Amino acid sequence: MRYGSSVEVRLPSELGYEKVAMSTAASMAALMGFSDDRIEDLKTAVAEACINAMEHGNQLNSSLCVNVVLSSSDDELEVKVMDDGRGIDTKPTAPNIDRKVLGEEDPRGMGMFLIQSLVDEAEWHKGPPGKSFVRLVIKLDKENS
Amino acid sequence: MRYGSSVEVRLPSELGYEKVAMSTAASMAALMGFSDDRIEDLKTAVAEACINAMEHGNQLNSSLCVNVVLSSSDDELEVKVMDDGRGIDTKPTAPNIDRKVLGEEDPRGMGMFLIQSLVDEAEWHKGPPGKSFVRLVIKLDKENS
Amino acid sequence: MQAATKVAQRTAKAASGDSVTIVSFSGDIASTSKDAMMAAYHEVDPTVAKILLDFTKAGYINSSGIAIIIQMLLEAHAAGQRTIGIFGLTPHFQKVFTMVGVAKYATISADEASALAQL
Amino acid sequence: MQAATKVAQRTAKAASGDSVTIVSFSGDIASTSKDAMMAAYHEVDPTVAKILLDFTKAGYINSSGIAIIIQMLLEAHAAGQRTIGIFGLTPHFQKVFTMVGVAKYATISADEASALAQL
Ligand SMILES: Nc1ncnc2c1ncn2[C@@H]1O[C@H](COP(=O)(O)OP(=O)(O)O)[C@@H](O)[C@H]1O
Ligand SMILES: Nc1ncnc2c1ncn2[C@@H]1O[C@H](COP(=O)(O)OP(=O)(O)O)[C@@H](O)[C@H]1O
Repeated sequence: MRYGSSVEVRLPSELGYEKVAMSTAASMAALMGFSDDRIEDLKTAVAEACINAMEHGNQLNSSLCVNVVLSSSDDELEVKVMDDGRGIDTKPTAPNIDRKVLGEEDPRGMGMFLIQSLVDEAEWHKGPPGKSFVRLVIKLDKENS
Repeated sequence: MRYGSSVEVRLPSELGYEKVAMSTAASMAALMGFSDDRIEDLKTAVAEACINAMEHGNQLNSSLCVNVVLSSSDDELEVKVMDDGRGIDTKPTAPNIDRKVLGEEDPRGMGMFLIQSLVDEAEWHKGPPGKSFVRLVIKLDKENS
Repeated sequence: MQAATKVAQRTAKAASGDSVTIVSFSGDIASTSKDAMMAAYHEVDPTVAKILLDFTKAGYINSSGIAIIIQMLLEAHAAGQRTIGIFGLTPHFQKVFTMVGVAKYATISADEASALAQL
Repeated sequence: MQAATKVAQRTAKAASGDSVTIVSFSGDIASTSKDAMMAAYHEVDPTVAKILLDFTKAGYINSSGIAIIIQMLLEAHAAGQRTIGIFGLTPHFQKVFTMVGVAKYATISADEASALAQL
């Protein structure tokens, strides 16, 4: 794969469309030679990032797009998922299943944790509208993260 | 599916990336409820349109993008594949297999014919750079084209 | 935009001889599945002590879908003596369910046979 | 960017008792496959009268890939007495191959057994 190829996808902020981004990302990762296991990890991470961008970033306002930029280099695939919200810069925290099962913690709130757990790098950036993003990286030589 | 949702994908003009557009289109069509058969038809049509845009439109110049816009409405999926070339406005002609096997016709030259045969509508438009496109439509109520 | 979640309920015998209610989910397991999934869970007779959640035919699963399963674990925990098992997940989702802690409150098995063998 | 086309050659017996050379292609069947596919075709002994092209393990096929197969049909036609059959295509690609006329010069069968039965 030529160094620096990139693919861009724009999705409406409508739940369900994250599946389109999952397919695009999976296909790009397959072109780069990632294993099926790593592609599954990437798909879940991309889905969660897109859902957050739609729900929390764009408040499900269907006139706003989620922009996904997939950039390949020799040994890694970088995915940026951008939204029009204010973004977030706190780190994900691990869900506490005991507290969840006791009803002391929202049963949701696992997306950022999953993203961080499934990819090799994950960073959240606050930015002006359209420039808040999460950046994920999966590395080709690191078959098991 | 909400009337008028659209997804946009930009690909580098590099052979192989048509597979990314195929996956994106297939996933969008699956969301809309198209059958697996129709999705296969769409995938081949989208692949051929992207290859033509890369090869003939953008002359495989990797700094030029192919832009694919997928627009859903109640009963159809429209796909526009745009390139930076001068475009084409001739109709596809059916390949003549006898002449091909005799070496009297290029063995290639089947892409436009396949596109037209596999989708419900196909139109080629000449335009200024970035605005030449082929427009494909598959219809939800027409399960066998 | 999400594939409607479909639900089916049946009964099977565990290795222990106990009766087990199996609730099968197909389609997407996502936020839109909540009503269908919780209704299916509430339809199970309250006296049933062993439940298996079958995801063999589930397609796409996201974290909001996993939260619905955690909601079931919460209700089972609050109600007391009820064991919940999960089967039919792909290896990827077995890993994901384990990552978020679900495996602490529900045994995760590859398929129905191994799930029943453990109950 | 395209999955390298891999090729394997083996021999089988047709229903008629004749020996058949089977050339199997896996990976993408696209413009980048041309050298590998034509080299595999040229490696078949020129005296072999019956060839089957096996696409069971092929993934993505596009019109440039089909053009390579037409090139084989052209060479077989020019050389005279050689029968070419094709099997292992999905129903979609059986349809596509038929649309462009390939079925006029090569019998298209679903699988190896039905391909051999016809030779
Ligand atoms: N793209 C985003 N823009 C703004 N806030 C976000 C974004 N992504 C996540 N958040 C915040 O982080 C919280 C945790 O996100 P997450 O772990 O994915 O769980 P959930 O989405 O289920 O709440 C969200 O509830 C939201 O407040
Ligand atoms: N996007 C395009 N821009 C310019 N010319 C095109 C485009 N698509 C097709 N063409 C022209 O039409 C011809 C036939 O295309 P096609 O049927 O797809 O076969 P092939 O690409 O194998 O030549 C091409 O050779 C090219 O001259």
